[in-house]
Amino acid sequence: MNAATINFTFDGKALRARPGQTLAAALLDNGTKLVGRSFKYHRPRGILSAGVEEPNALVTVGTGGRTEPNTRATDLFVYEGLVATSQNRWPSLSSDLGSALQLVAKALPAGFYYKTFFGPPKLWLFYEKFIRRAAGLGPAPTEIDPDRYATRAAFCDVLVVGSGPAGLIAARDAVHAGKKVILVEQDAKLAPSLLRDPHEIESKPGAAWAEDVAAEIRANGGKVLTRTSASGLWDDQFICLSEKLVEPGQVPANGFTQRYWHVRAGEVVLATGVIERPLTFANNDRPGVMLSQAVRTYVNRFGVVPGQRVVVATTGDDAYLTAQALRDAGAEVVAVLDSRAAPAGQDSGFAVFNSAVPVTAKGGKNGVTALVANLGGTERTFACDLIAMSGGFTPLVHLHMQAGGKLDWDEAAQAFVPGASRWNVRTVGLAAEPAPAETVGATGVAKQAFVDFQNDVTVADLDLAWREGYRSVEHLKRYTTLGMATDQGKTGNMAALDRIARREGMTVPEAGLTTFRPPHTPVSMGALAGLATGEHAQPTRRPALYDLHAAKDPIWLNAGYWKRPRAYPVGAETLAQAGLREARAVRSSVGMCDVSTLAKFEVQGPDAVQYLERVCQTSVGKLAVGRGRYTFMAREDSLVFDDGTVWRLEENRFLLTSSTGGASRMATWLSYVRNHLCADLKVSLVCVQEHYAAIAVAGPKSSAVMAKLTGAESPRHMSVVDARIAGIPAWVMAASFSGERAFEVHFDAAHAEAVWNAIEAEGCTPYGLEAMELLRIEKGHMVVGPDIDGRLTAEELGLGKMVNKAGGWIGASTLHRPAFVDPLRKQFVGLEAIDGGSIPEGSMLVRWIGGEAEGHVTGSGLRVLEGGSIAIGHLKGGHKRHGEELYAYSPTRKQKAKVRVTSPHCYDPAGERYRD
Amino acid sequence: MSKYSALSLLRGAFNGQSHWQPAWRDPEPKTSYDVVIIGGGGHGLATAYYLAKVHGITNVAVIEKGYIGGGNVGRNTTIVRSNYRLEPLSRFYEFSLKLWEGLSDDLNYNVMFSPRGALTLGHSDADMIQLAQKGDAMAVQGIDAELLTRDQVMKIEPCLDFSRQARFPIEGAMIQWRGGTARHDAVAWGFARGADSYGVDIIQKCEVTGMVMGGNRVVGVETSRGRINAGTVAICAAGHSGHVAAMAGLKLPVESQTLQAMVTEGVKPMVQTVVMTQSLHCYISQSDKGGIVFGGDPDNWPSYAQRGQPVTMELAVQQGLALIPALSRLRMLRCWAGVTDMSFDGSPIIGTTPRDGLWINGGWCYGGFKATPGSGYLFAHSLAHQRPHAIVEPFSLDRFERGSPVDENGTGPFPNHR
Amino acid sequence: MTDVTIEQLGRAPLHVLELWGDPKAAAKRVAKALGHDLPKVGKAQGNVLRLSPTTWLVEGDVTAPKQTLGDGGALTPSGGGYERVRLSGPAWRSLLMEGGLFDAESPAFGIDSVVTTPIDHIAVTLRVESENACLAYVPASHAVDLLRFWQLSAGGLPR
Amino acid sequence: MKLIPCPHCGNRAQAEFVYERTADSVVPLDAEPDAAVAALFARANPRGVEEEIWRHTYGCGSWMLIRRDRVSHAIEWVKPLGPEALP
Repeated sequence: MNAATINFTFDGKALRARPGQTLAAALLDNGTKLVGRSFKYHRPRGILSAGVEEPNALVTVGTGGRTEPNTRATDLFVYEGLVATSQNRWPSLSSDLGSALQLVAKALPAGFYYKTFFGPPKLWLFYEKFIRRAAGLGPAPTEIDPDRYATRAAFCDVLVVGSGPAGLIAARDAVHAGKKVILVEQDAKLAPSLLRDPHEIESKPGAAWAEDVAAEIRANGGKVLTRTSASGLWDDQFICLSEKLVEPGQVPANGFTQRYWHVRAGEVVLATGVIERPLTFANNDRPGVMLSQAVRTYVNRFGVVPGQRVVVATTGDDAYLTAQALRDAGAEVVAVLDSRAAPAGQDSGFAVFNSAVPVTAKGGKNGVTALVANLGGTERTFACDLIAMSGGFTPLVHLHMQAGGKLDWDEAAQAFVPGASRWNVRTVGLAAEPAPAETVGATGVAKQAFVDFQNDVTVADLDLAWREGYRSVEHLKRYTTLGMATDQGKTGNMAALDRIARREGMTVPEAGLTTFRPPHTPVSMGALAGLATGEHAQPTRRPALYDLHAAKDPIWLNAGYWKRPRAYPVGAETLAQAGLREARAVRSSVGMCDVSTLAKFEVQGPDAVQYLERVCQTSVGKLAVGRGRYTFMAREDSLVFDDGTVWRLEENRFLLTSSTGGASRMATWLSYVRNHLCADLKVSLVCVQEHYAAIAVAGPKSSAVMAKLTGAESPRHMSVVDARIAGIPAWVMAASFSGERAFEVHFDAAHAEAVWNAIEAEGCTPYGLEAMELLRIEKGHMVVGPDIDGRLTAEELGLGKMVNKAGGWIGASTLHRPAFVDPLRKQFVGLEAIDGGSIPEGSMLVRWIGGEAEGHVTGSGLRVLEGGSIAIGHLKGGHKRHGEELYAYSPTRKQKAKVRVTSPHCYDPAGERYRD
Repeated sequence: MSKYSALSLLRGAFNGQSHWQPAWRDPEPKTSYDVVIIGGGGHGLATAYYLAKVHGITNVAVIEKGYIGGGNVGRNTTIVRSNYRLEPLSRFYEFSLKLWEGLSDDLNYNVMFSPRGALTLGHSDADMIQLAQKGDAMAVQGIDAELLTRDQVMKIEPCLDFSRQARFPIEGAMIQWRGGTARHDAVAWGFARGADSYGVDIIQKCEVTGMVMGGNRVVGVETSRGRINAGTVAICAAGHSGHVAAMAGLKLPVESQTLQAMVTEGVKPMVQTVVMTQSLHCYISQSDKGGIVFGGDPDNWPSYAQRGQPVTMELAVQQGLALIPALSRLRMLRCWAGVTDMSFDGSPIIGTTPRDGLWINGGWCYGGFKATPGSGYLFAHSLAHQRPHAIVEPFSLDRFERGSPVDENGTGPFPNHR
Repeated sequence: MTDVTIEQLGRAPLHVLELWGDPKAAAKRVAKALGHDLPKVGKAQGNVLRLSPTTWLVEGDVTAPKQTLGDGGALTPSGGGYERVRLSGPAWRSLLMEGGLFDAESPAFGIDSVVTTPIDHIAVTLRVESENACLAYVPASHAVDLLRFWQLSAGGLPR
Repeated sequence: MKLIPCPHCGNRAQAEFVYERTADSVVPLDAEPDAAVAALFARANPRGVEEEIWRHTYGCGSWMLIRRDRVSHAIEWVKPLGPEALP
């Protein structure tokens, strides 16, 4: 074994580890027995295992944004500079005030909290504060993770989980059969069992053999991934792997700390092995009580002998190897307690006791000092500083079960083994054929015999739950919190099942088994998120003019995925000031606005009209070439869900626009209609939302500006012409959202900046969405979302007159339903403030303060030039209530305004400003 | 029923806690009941409890295929709130919230209702207006709702990402302080224990396999443990409403989908309230054991498999980390899934069916947990009076064909379009 | 240094060709104008990529096919909506496995193969140009995000 | 995550697809009012096999009919939908 050269700290104490050691091994090597505190009673805990199943030795590692709480000391390889800290203790690990809870443990049985802390909810909230502080294991992280996580797909013919001999051979066989193979191992080394129990395979030392096989797999195009855990298995052999590129808390060289793999495999071979089971006796949770194979791992692999006077307690043969390894390492094996009546290792030279089981461990936070055992009826105490226990083996069948596989009961091994699989998944090695062992049940004082170490679930808790009727295994688990700690009951669940089976007088399979849920071992949240973090947590869509806007340093708006300018403040202008200035520029002169994000579809073909008149609730066929109109669309339930414009560019070519926010919904809907309702039509439907950039030019001077830019007369309102601006072909459509004479220019987005610059050079004031809101609200134009909210019919939105009387539009066949004639359904109205106040957006419309809401304000603005608060909204029976006075009341903002119900069209209701 | 109290626990400290009795009996089914409730989840058990307690109807059986509380009541993210914008919904959920506030005492079973606040974040001015609108709609009905500024949110939940570059910048929030969480399993167990104490038979491991019809009337159920006659049959089968109703020849406006949730390893207190957002489908709270509990979107396609899709889960985590970046180094401990009965307007269905003697309580989508006491109370009232309670009238099954959906999101009839 | 070069090519004149009614006859006519058959699903030929069962993406001038198309279908200008990105170098396939769902490392994804698949949640159309390069048609509004994703990911590819 | 055999692209990850609705909930353009309401609001929602409309939204964009078990997720068959298409 190498010398200890790696510096690390535990609770601030500088220590050294030898290369290749886990933190647990290094701590044992340094004589540290007390490593953590349990969840409920804060009992002192040491190291139980040598793997990911560790329930006790949880530490926090790393510093700053790399701090990882609840890291298993047994699944962390020490690196230079590792900082590890114990958890769930105050003020220190060795003198933890929380351990006082052990004194009152008798009054805190399983589920005690269901039986007390009554009173008003506020009182529980008070108690809860203390409970939450006492619970929770590691510290809450506060800083941002500086490292990155990659997310990667892989495809293979065979994925092998586990690199023990069975896994390596399965992988090698597959490679020889010409298959593409991925082999994963959660340990840092291949075939960890061969490091625990070195022996020759195919005439080579085990570890060297494993390396050779791995090299052969790699040489044949396979992947061998260490430090990689298969966390979940889903339909059709979709497996998620989490690969540690560096150890927890360690600084990665290339910025990536983990890689999360999405693997699709033709076949999955599970060579996941087994986990050793503890024995259930009083104080079996003390530091110095360890699993037998773990002891052997520390001795043989890590060069650490965790005790000098050892009692080995077992129900099977395997633990004799531990006794041997300890003796070889110079430790004294005080006794081997074998639960079996028939001797197994009498000739081993150890002091073997048959029909012997441990009853009570003596000792405290610094380790065990003795073990009281029952030797076939007589008690005897053995002085010792280490208890190595082996209660049989639990096959790791988690992934098999996640894959919908069944389990069979192996009587000899007293274990569930994989049965039939639903998908192409098979299990090999010890996980399929665990070694025989018997179960002996619990011994010693039930209140101190732990089944779930981390959550402090004792045999007494199981018994209580059973007595209280929580007998289904799921009830038992949930009532006692068995198996719900960070180790997910990997070591404890079988002992609990054994206990229920004994109480019910049934077999373990009859007692049942809880479902195994992903992940098999906990997965970093960062790995699940991948690179989608911070400002990239979700894609951001940038319009073609994004850079141009950015140069103007606007106030941005996140509109769904899009980034759009909300206003372009000048100097110290606020949003409201800038918005109003921009809106006034439109009302009095001319403004320009990027409306590129509008949904746009080109519809072509001889049947285009027929198609559009199904989608649109208005007529379309009556449009002459070069004309356009406002339109709106209903769902099959006859409620309006979107609106826009439709333009006849050529006889059989139309451009349909609709709302930005509804773009993807509309794209799906249009495709649905085309494919399912009229597949026979000769029509082409192409989404051109991103192809066309679009700029609105609005204001009394817009016509002159357009005429100058295009060198031709501007089209009249709701007409479209083909023109060139700055040499770029463009559709110039005379349409107005603002209420002014206005145009929308649509053109190839590749040339967006050239066109924008040409228009801006004509003295147009850029305006953003804030000004657009003010303008359209004053005009009474609706938007999808607040106004067109998917709950109203065209009639209720005030669009009844525009509905295509010929019918044929989608939704017509459900408009007959009786509720639609209810006079109290909401309708779209305008509102004006009559007491000089300002109408709060979103506020409720009530007849008196304290009255019930009869509607609400969907949009609030002001008369752009004259001032004065106006709004639009939904009001029960509103079309017949024009002139009525109400309050727009916002209790959450403590605002109210007296309003009069009006037509929504506050500005230029006759549309005279559309004419030149 | 032995009463639960601190004193009683203390007594147990001296007798090894040996005095506790089973929380509910394990009876054999009788041949006939006044009311047979199909489904031993939260809603079924609560209905039975209130039928017995409030209306004195105790000849009631709750029939459960597996074990009680094994469905969605034990698979949710435990959130309780009444912050809805549409009046029928907020009135209904507020009725339920009021029952939550006294539930532990009423049941003598601590369901750990923790009114730590239901915080809905706004990420833009538009979000804030929608939140104000929702808050105003609640407040005019006397339901608590408070708008918070960004600074106020920062004081309550300092772990959130308040940076200006955040993908979902925090402009403010609405909080319903009376909202919060409860211990989900305890709700099922507490109602079961309470109902049992009034004589209700809770029959586990008993599967309903058919309806016994007498003309257009349902007069009983066939089960794996024999025929059981019933004056009234009430379906409380959540995700399994569809195929239970099919036994009576009914088709419902419901599609079953998988919704998953997940929890991290426990840490010390980090998230104080229930954090939700106006723009994302992500909700986060911290359990009393310290795990950060997460929920996201359903898988958006029909499934009866109690396992969700990994990509859906990853999306939920991406959203969660966007809100709370420091979660990155925590580890997801466990994820699980439930079969949700997605109704065709996002609101529940409570009331009569086209079959006489058959009532339904379902369509809970992903919001059924918080409704549990209210749903049970009002459904029991409706069953007892053989007439829907006024508060649940808007949630009648025939509202779809009448054209009066209660569509909070305005997204129309297809649940996967929501 | 990474083994993949990410090169932004900018926009190009592109049209979506959609055939309706009797697609065989129209396809024949268009093929004549193009000088080759319209590619099958999953394939590209010349400057034409198959996008979907009824649509193709045509790069460059479309005067000739437009004339022969008649009323068998339509051509719709679309080039403004795509940013073209070339991924080249020995690791381009490896890069496409980052944040993806599609097996870009499969030998079946050979020269002139075309696929549309999400990468980092963004639907991208890929055309294999050669063993050393692949052309990606990225929705223009997503290009900044996806380029960042690719640049970051290129620094963390497995060895 | 399932593999879905797109009739045009072959096996692809389910995340590339979007479920639309059941086959029996398509409302034909000429549907009688009662039939339209029934198609929209009455679902068999079987705990078993159902015919569903899906779309390869993030792939080729085509629509298909999938007969699928909603418990095991096993797919019995997939058929293309929509206008006639060339291979």
